[in-house]
Amino acid sequence: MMNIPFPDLRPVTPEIIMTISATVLLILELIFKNKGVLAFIAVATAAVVLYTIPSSHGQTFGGMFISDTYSTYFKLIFMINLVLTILISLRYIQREKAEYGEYYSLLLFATSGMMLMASAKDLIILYLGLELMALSTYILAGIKRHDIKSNEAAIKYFLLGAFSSALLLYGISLIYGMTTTTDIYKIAASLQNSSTPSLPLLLSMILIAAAFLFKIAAAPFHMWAPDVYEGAPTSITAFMSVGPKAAGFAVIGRVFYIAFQSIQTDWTAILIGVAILTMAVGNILALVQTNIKRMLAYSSIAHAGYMLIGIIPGTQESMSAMMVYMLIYAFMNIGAFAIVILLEKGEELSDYEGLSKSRPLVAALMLIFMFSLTGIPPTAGFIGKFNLFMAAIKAGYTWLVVIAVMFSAMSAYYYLRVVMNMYMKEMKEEAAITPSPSLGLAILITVLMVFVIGIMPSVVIG
Amino acid sequence: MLPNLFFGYFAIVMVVLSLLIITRRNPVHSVLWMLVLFFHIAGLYLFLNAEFLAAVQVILYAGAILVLFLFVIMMLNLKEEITAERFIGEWPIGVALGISIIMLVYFALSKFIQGPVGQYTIEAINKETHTKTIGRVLYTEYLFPFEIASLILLIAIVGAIVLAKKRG
Amino acid sequence: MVPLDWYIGLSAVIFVIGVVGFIIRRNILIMLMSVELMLNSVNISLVAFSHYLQDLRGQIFVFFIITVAAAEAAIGLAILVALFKNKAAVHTDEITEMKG
Amino acid sequence: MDKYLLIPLLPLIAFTINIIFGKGIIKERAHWIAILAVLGSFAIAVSTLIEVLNGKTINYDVYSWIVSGSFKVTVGFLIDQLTAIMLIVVTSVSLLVHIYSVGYMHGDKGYYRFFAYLSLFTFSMLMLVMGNNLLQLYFGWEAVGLCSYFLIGFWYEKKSASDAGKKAFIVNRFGDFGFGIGVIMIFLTLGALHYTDIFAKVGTLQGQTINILGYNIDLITLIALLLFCGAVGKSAQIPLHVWLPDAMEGPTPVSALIHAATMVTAGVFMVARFNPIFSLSETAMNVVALTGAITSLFAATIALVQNDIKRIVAYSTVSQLGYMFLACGVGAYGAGVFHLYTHAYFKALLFLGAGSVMHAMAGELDIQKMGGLKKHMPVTYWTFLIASLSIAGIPGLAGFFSKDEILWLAYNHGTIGKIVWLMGTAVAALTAFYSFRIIFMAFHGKFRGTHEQEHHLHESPKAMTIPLIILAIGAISAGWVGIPAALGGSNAIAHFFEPVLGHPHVTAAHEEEFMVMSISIVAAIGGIFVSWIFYSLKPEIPKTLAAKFKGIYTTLWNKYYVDELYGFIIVRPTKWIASNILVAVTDGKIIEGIVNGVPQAIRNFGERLRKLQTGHLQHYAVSMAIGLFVILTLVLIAAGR
Amino acid sequence: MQIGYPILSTVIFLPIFGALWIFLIRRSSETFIKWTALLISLVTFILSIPLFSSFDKTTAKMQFTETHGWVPSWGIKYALGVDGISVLFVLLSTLLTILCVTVSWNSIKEKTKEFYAALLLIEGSMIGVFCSLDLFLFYIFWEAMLIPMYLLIGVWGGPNRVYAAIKFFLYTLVGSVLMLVGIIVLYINTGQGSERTFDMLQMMTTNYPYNMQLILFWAFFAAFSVKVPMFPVHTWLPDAHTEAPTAGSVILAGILIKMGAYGFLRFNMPLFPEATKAMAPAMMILSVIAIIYGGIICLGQTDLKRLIAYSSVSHMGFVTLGIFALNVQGIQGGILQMINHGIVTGALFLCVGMIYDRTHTRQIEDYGGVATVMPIYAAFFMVFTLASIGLPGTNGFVGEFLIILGGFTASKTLGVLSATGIIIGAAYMLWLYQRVFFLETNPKVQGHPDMNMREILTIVPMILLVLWIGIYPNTFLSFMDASVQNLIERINSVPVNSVSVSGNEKILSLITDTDTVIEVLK
Repeated sequence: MMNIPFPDLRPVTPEIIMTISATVLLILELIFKNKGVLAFIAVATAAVVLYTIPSSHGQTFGGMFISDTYSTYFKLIFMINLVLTILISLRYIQREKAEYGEYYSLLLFATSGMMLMASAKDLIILYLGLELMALSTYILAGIKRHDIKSNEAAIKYFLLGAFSSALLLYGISLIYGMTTTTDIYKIAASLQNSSTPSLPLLLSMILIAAAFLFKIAAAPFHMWAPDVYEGAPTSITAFMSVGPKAAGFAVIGRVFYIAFQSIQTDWTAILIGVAILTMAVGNILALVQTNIKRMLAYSSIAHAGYMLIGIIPGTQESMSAMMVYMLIYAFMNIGAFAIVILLEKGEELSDYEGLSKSRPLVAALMLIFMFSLTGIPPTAGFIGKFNLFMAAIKAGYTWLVVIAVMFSAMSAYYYLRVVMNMYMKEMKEEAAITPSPSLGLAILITVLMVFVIGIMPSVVIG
Repeated sequence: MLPNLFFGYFAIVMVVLSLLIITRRNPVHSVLWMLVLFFHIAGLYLFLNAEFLAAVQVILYAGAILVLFLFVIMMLNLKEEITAERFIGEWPIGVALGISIIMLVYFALSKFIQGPVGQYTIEAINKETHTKTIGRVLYTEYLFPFEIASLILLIAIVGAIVLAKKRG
Repeated sequence: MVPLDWYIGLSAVIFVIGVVGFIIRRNILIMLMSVELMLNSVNISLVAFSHYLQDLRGQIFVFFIITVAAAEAAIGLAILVALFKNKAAVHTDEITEMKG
Repeated sequence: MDKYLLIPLLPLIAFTINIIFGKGIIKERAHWIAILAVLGSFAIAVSTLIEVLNGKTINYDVYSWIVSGSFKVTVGFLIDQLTAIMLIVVTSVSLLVHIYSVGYMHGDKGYYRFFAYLSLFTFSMLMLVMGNNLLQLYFGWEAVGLCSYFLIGFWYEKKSASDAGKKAFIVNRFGDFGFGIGVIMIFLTLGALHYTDIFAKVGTLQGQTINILGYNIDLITLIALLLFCGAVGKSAQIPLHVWLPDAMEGPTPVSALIHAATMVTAGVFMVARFNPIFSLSETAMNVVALTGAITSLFAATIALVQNDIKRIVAYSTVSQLGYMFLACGVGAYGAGVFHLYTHAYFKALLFLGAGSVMHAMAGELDIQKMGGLKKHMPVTYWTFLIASLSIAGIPGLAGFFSKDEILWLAYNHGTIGKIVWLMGTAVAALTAFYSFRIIFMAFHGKFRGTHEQEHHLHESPKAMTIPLIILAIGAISAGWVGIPAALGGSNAIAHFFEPVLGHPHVTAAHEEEFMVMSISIVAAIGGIFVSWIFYSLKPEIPKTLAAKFKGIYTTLWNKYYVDELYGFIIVRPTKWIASNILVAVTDGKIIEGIVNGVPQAIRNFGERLRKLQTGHLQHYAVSMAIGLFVILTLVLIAAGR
Repeated sequence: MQIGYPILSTVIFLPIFGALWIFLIRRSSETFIKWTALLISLVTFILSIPLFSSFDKTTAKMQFTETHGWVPSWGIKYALGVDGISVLFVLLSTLLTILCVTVSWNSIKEKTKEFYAALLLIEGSMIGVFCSLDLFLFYIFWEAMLIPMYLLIGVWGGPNRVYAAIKFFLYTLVGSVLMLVGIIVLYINTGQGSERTFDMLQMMTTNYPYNMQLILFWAFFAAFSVKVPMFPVHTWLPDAHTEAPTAGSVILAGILIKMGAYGFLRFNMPLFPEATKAMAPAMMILSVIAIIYGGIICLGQTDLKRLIAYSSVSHMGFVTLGIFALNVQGIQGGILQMINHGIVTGALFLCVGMIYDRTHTRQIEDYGGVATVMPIYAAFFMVFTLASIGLPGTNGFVGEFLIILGGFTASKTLGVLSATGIIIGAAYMLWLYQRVFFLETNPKVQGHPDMNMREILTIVPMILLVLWIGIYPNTFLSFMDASVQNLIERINSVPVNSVSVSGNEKILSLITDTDTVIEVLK
């Protein structure tokens, strides 16, 4: 029997722990009636994983899996996203009668999918990780079986997701055809020296780009996001607006920055066009929304546009600026969604009228998140944008920053509309809220981080 | 000369079949045409001496997935389905898009040069029989993706239960 | 010997037919089948590449693609069933609850 | 705390005390504080006059007001001959008006406020006169304008009063606009604002020109004219005279003090003070002379037909001021100031007399409804008569000496002088005519008022008649100071002003002086005689004349339609522009249009984009395909080329 | 000149922590909230007095400086410091806030807790703007002040406060967002390689190439011209003023407007001298337009507050004229006029607020004969009217005269045109005063009580300041001498060797033509 060299599992331990606990949760789901315990275990796993990540640097599985500072940072974001989502959805899924044990395990599976994507050095692993995340997110989106909106969201997300992953596969197959390898670094090497004709390479690059841009909901491929974000349960919308988007950016960063190094000018040109289009679509359509979840969906599209500005220059600084922005965006966004969850009837903008009179504290929190999303100084949103714009200008994209800055000024209008409704409109009726300790904790964490990063940026910029 | 002829037949039939699949009014007909298509694909794999894959294709794709489709189709009331309009209002745009994309892809792939040749020559594979080599490589080099694939299947099961199982 | 370009051409044609099918057909099931079609076209090209490049990676990848396709089909149909329970709609233009 | 600083300070202290504690505590006893303050100032003014008489001029700075880079301005005092005389005029007339007002304003609910404003006015006038630099002059200039605004609009319930006050201030502001620019020009060209420095360096500017919008204008003429522009505003000369007649809305003592004796004469004082600048520019001198002459003629003609007693006296003030500028214009600054000095007394007397008539007639002003007041108000009649005789220029009285001096020096001043002299003599005749028109219509003949007015007629109380008498003495004796050499006098006042204002060289012999003098006497007596015929012998003549020359009569009656002209050219268009064009169009349409338009356009575009989001799954797939297609075509074509 | 405690930080953060402390107080104990707010603003004022008393007037260097590391990787330091130009504004802010607290004592009924907290937050960030020496810190305070001000106008304002608040917010944000890009470009071009910095003092010494200066000048101009407000971008001011509560419009008129002009003085002129010299004529033309346009439009106004708002457009036109005259008199006049305008227009709004609390109407025709009903109020309003039209003896005259003098030295025609401003000013203010205070007593005004002690105490300090600056302005002018002199030298010092800046020359050419975009991309 040939001895199968036992692969070095140290770099993969975080993923392993995550998947094991996910499966264990599936089993425990039968034993425990009270789903709180499952949530607690999920959070515990997240903590343990978070603890093991820093020490898991290295490559394994014959170069298919790499865990470096780049992937560690993204895994940190995934963990935060996971923990916060669990915290905000504990009481929520009871209220929405979507109280299934599998909810938490699916979350864990989705997060492990993202972690795989972040540290995939091989296109196959990348594809499988993407599919793992995508499939579990499709299910989570449609988890409110009885609600037609949730079903519709799931079916739309699924079909368009499948379509985009088919595009991705076709791109990968072409790359494989040209370089007989799916390892990113080897692809880069082979593309570098051999004078492979650019046309087929460009075609495959565009196809792969299309799939990733779909994942981060960038402009020409963003149409699914508003409907899915509105239809899916709010906690999952929060999860989706941060998790898959961050994973998408991780993958774009790695594939484009390393594999397609030789044709950087081409994909930069594409990304510039896409970034401007995304910011335009995100901001302009958010202006005219009446449903707050749809508005936050468009705002997250707009933020994807801003983050693309981090990718375009392709310098080390702009990449790290994009990652920092993603972290800050995670806090702001989940915080805002947490408030939407807190309010029992908080989906329509008109539900927020006079909120400052009935629930002053809730109104104040929402105000902070809205101003942070706009990017007004004392909040973290500003630090994120400032860091991003500085990196972009340093790399010579001042004109792009001017456009981005104009759009972010325009974004102030629809964020302020929420504040306007809360503070400057008369109260129709007392707004009911469903407070719960975990939701409170989540909001506390997000608000604290928004202010701490806002005032002490060196926490994040270090 | 023979292989070209052989390939020509397969190519034409497969294109015709896939066109049929997407144009039949009755979904059951589409599924059946798809079955025929899968058999041809399996044949092509054999032609490309990937016997194991041909088998997998037939068993898994034709057997499992299409059957699943049939079960779901049984749920629809076919009579209403047949009379309903097949294509969306903007189908000419779709077709035009399809044609233009195919032209673009051909234009791009016309200068396609294949990458460097690996060391798994056809003789080596035949010597060690295709299934054996795939098995060996699968469980040594590609163990990790294999594990992830298993997870994906697990998710599929969980998802199906969560979404579709009749809850009490 | 059949040149590789023909295989690529064939898979490209089937792929595009899959895309067109996905875009045009109103019935969700047919859309699912078009996606399967696209995946199969990719499989063909991968197997062709692995044959001509004398490298097994392509076939392994096809193997995984098939598993993912299966999983996808399962989940897609599960969602469709859940949707069907709430609203007897199987056509895409009947499920436009959320828009604007 | 040297005594010179006390002069302006006392009225200021009186003002602050009255204004703060007036309403609550002082109420009716406000006049004591005000009068004491003015009395103090008057005493110090007299002592300074004595000091100046024996040759001492005071020039020191109290404290540095504004220091900004090279621009240094202080609050300081320069007391020389000119200032000493002005101090006496201001403080004495102010004192008398204060005393008069005790009677006149008795029982008015704003009593304390009136006296507070009077003290503030005295303070500002003293600061104006005593200043040793241009900016302090400007400070006094505007402060005096403010007090006239307060005092004219004293009875603010009346719309006409508050309108008159506002009009006075804004018209003055037009003058101050030119004056301010003059001050700046002086600073920029000479680098300092102190009189001593200016007069020392002004010679260097000789002949320099400055380019304004393409034309080079002689620098000194420009500066002189700009300063004169301020004087025109303050002393109500031709273009900016419209506010003085309306200023009669204010209480009569105000008119006496401000619109006769002190404020309006500030213009003359300023021209006299800057005689070194004016005398360097021939054109400026002519402009001043001509403006003065034209204004005096213009005002005199209007005064002929007016029926309101105070309006007539007001127009006579404008005309007499014209006289003073005429004097300055021909270089006879000393004569101008001398006329200012004499005019202050008899004009104040005329106003206060009119005030006491009004007091007796219960506010009635129209001389056509008066008549035969001689027997009811002997003191007022006699003092009024003396004043009229003096203004007409009857020899022996003050008016004659100062007016004759001006006419004589004008006559000597070449061709312009001759023209101006002729106009001056004509004005003298007209002045005599309308002054005695008041006498005959108001005091002679039989009473034409209502019955109950008649039995209400009584002589004004002591507080009002004493100032009248003192002023009458002044009206007589003031002239004796300047009896010309031709009549054997020492012309002390001319020599007194010599060091500050200089003295024009006189070419013609004594005979010509007698000829000029006799002509002016004939003009005066003729004027009185004609007025006697018109208004006491055959009263119907004026009516027939007025009927025959209908056109001329109405233009004169409507003051040459100047008010309507300004209203039409300036006031109405600005208001119209403000409300219709600026508020409605530029701000409303253009800027607001853009500011609201852009977000609205974006929102409409958003609404249309929103329609693209149809919720239809296929459309999303189509858009993805199109996106892919577009990127493909762009990149492949770019790469393909 | 160091004082025992870090004076600037205390003056900034005392109100901010005070605001947070007010948030913690129970909502119902309203009087306690009001008294704490008053106490905090009073203590801040008292703490800021040493700035006035022990300020060293001879040097132009920054005083009371404090620097602590903040974000080392970006080279951002928490640097505070005050010089001749900014010290007076700090004092003005602390003083005006006290008056705002007292004036809105019983006019703000609902949500008083948030009101006073917002007021103190505004005060803190305003002072922060004036004292920060680090461009990043400056921008943080500049934008942080937007949120509470937006809420102040939007929540406690008049009928269509919502529109006015959003307009105010968007106007300022669009401008300041462009400034942000300018700040970043500046940051990249200051200092070499790793130790790039936001420190203003260092920026003042580096000479940037001319076309970069021009573009940055316009970037900063965008933010500051909106704040001033200069002519074309002024339409937010009347809306914001008419709709803001009394305290809001006092703070808005008193301090917020000054930040724009202060920005020109602190950033545009020292950092981009050639660009300033090139652009000065254009700026002066805009200012003269603002003076005349603002003045004439006041004649057409029917709303009391709107008229005063437009009058501040005209006054700020004078300020910008003074500043861009680029000579000692002009700039000193400009700065002094900013202080005067803060006092006078602030006081005018206080008075309008008081009368509004009684009659609840702002239409001028609803007034008339107020002088008979409220003589003391009429007297106080008269003093401020006179100061507003620049009567000598009041503070308005000193400022305006210096500005017209400076303007005249810079360009004769503009000097003359700006001088017409004083006529128009007299016209609309006196006409306003006549319509409101004189003529017959309007029934709406009948029977209202005259000013009570609280109101008088609010107004008296302003009267004293008006007269103090009018009669003895040197106390204030002497503050600015050294700094203005230094500023003028900096502007006129033509850079001998315009240091070649690290390869970012290309960045700027980007903006001018697009084909280099591709070239840079490579």
